[in-house]
Amino acid sequence: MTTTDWIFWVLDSAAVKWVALIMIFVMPVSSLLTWAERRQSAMMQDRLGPNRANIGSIKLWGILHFIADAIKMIFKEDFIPEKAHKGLFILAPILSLAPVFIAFAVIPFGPTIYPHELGSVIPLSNPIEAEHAINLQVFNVEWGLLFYFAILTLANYGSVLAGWASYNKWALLGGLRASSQMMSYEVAMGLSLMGCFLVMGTLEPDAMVQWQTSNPAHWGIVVQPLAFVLFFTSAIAETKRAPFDLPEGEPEIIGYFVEYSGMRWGMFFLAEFIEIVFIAAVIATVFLGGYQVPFLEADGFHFAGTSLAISHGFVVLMQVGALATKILFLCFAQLAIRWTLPRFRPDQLMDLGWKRLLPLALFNLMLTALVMAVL
Amino acid sequence: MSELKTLILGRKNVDDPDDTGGMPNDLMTVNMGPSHPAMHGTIRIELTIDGERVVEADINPGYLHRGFEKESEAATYTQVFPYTDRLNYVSPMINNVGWAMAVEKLMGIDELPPRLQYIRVMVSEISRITDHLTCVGASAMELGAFAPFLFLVKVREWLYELLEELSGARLTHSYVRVGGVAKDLSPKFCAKITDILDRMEPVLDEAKGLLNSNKIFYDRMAGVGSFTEDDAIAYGLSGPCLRACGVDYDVRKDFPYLNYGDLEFDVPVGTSGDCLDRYLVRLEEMRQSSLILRQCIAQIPEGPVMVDDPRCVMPEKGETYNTIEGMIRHFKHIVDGIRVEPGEAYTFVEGGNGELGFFIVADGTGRPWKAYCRAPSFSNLQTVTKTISGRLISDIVPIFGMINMIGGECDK
Amino acid sequence: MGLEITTTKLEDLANWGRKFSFFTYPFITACCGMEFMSVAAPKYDIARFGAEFPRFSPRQSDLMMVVGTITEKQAPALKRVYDQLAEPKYVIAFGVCASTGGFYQNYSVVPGIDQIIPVDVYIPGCPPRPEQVLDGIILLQKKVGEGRTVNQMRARREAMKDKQRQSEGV
Amino acid sequence: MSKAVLDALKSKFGDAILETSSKNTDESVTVAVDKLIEVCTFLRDDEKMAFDSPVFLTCIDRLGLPVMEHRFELAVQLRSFTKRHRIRVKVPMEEGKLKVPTLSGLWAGFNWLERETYDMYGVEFEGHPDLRRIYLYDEFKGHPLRKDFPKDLRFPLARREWADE
Repeated sequence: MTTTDWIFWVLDSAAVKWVALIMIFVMPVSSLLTWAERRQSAMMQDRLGPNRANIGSIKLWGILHFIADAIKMIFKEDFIPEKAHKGLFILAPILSLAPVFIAFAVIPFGPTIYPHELGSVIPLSNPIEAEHAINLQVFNVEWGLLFYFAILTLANYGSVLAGWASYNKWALLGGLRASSQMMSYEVAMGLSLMGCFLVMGTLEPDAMVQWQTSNPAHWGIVVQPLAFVLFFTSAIAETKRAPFDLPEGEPEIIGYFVEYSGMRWGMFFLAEFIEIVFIAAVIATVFLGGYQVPFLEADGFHFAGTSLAISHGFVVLMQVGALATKILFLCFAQLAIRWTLPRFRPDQLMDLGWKRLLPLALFNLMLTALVMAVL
Repeated sequence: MSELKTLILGRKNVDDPDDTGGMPNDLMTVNMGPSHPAMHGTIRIELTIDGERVVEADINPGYLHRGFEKESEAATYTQVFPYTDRLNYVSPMINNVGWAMAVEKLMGIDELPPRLQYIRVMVSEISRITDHLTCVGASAMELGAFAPFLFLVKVREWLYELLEELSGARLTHSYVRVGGVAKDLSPKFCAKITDILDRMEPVLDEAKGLLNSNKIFYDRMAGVGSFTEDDAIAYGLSGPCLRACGVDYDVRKDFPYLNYGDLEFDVPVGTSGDCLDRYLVRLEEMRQSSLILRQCIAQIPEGPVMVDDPRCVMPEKGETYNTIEGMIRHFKHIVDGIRVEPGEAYTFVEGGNGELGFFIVADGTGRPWKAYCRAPSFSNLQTVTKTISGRLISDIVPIFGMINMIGGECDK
Repeated sequence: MGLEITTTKLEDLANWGRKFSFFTYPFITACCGMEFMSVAAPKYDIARFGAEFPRFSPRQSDLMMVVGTITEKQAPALKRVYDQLAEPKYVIAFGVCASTGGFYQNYSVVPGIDQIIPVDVYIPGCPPRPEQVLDGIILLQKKVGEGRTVNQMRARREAMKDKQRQSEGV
Repeated sequence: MSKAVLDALKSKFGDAILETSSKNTDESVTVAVDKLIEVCTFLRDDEKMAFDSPVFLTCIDRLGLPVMEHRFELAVQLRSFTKRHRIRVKVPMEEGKLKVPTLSGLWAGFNWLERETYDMYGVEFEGHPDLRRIYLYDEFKGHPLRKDFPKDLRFPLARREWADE
């Protein structure tokens, strides 16, 4: 193997792709989201938002504030209550942060790259048999979305254990609320995806993106509109943000992380924002065509008979950019919802989950099955 | 395996008196407050809960007991005004007016100049608006709707600035005096208040649109904390909470004071007495206050803003400096205070939260022998014990928000 | 020598972070709370200083704002919340009641919270104007940036004592 | 309007009514302690009285006044929503015998007000379901609104343990 081959081989390994994804995209975006949330909420409320942090005369519209937050949290006293269960207390934030990182592996964040063909236009008719191909998806398995469900459920344990291990009654209540909420909404969430599974015939995210093609009329949101609404709703509930922020429920019970300080609390905080990005990524993949740009095929734009050839490198760039744009837009939508709606009450939350979303998801599933059978 | 179980489930490594070894199946007692985000001001509730449901609530006020009555007994009648400001600090002007009226009643001052009456009505109504704005906004915030809160506080800010221009203080005005007010309205006051009312009404509509048509907000409020009419009367409830129960009682209508009798306004009345009704009553009252203000602006006559009574009016500056009688009068006025005939009197006005009364026992000197404040919040808060029981923990938030318990007034 | 420079720089970095990231614990009791609302509201907007997150868990907050009168009944709660705050912690006495008891000099009111907990910044006024509060926050930022708050000074003194003890021991 | 109430009370209870006055548009009636419950029950239940709502309940300490027949006096203000009238019932009490039957059984709203009066003046309400301090804490000694209680006598619960060096 030559040196370039080695490089490509290394680049294609799952670990490298995963680290690159986390480091280049997920962490910066979710950190910036904390800033975006503060500025966006300020904008919605006629305020200015944080803008004072400076290094010398550099202020960067307040972006430095989240760096200041991070630095402060690192240097903050790390407190463990005397009666807390030390092991689980330490484990809980890790348990809520790690699964989200892992789950990112199933998201296809771009098309397959053929490193030797970057400059040329790839013909659509006969796919090339390239020697090297980098698949921009860390973990490609047929049961991809099942993997996502399995892993994300683990994040439950993070909040429940945090509540239990803190040895605090309010934290315990928060933990219980978190567990019941996430359990209930995962059902509706899974069932709403089943419709997509029926239509698309696969649970593999990349295959789902391929199935949706570059024609927006063929995307998940058009094919399964009800599933989109249901999934979006229950996904927000999964992230435990307003209007579903009962486990935190600031004015009632302070939440399952009431006893956490410093970076340990920062991890819960960060996990919440990463989850926003992740949910946005899943929705973009399943319902918004993933990395597909409207009417952009591998060899260029095709629209109403006319076509425009574009080289492979640009196509990849545009497609990755498209996914990033979709994710950012969905993050923005989630933040806007968070600052608009008031909070539910636990019984109303359960009502919504079990009496509204679940029947609707079942209805959607049956309707889809019926249509599929008839067609 | 047994070792693992002990380590993870049993907490045996901790010296724990609460540890019973098994699953707890009894009620849990938790402590809410005195520094808790949902506790307006400061209050403590010992909750006995069964899961999320409140079985019993023991409410402990008194964390802001600042000794209003003890302080008043040591102060002259005029010096009590700053203390009344800090009773219901969301609507200080109404407290000022109430205290002034109580002292005037004891002194036998019945006839107030018309302009003074209008000014007192206007400042009371502005205070009522700030009170309700804060109440509605804070409750919305506690339910998670942050934007309406900030919109409403923005309006409150305009009103504060106007009152600051009038009295010199943003929040604690001490503007009213026995027998009058400190000074006449500031120039262009009426034009400014019209302008603010014009800007306020769209914001109220906006907040109403954000909240009333919001299913989540509606569901959180409706049916929560409802109170029957008979209970409300027996508990001595008053103000918007009483009117939400369906009792048409407003001191401004039923026992008109100042010139409320000449002004046209409606008293909104609810039906079920739940939090939603309380919220709607407050929202409508702001509109009615705005109507009253507009009428006052149109009708306000020229004239003096103090009664012509040497017992409570300080001499002119020139008189104080140039005549010995004037100086002595000024001196006695400041040092001894306004001399009030012995006796006792109870006066009540419609405060932000209900019937705000002052019961004064005078001993003939310049200081009150006893100054009791009938705090509407205190009587209203008492009902919460009843309304919380059987509800969820989350319901405490709207119930407290809509009772609008103000620490300074409730704990005195 | 080299190590000392590094630790000083690290401390400076930490202080820079701390001063732009006050997570406040609003210990609101009385009238000043209304002005605290105004400070958080659009016109004055405390968020500009990075201090907009009110954290109601003392573990996660850095800045305790004691807003309003503290009575003797409230005092144990105040002390307890202060003890629960995680280091480094700062205290602002918001308003004259918190600073000195104000014009309430009677059986029930604590004459100033510095009888109970150490205070970094006193904001006078009954209640203080929002501008004054913003000034107080800027003052505290300066103090934190230079490492001169009560707790930072105490930590430094203790570190120096430790060092002395070590050198004496050697 | 409320004069009718005073007349009715006088004709019904006779000697138990120690004094009536209607000064400053406030009607008040002074009742002996042992007749309080009887008078109040009448005030609440009689159709012409119909005092259905409590307004306030407090105590007056006259220690040090030139005219002091009784040191303490309980003042209970009642209101009627249906008849739109009000009355103040006053009960003289002697020092050392500060015991009054509770009114919380007649009007639920007096529950906390009686606790407040107990807290501030030390008046004991017999039969009150839950008579304990409401504004102050258990460690507090004495009743602050009595005239012989010094204004700034404090019973601190917490003070800082260390001083700035």
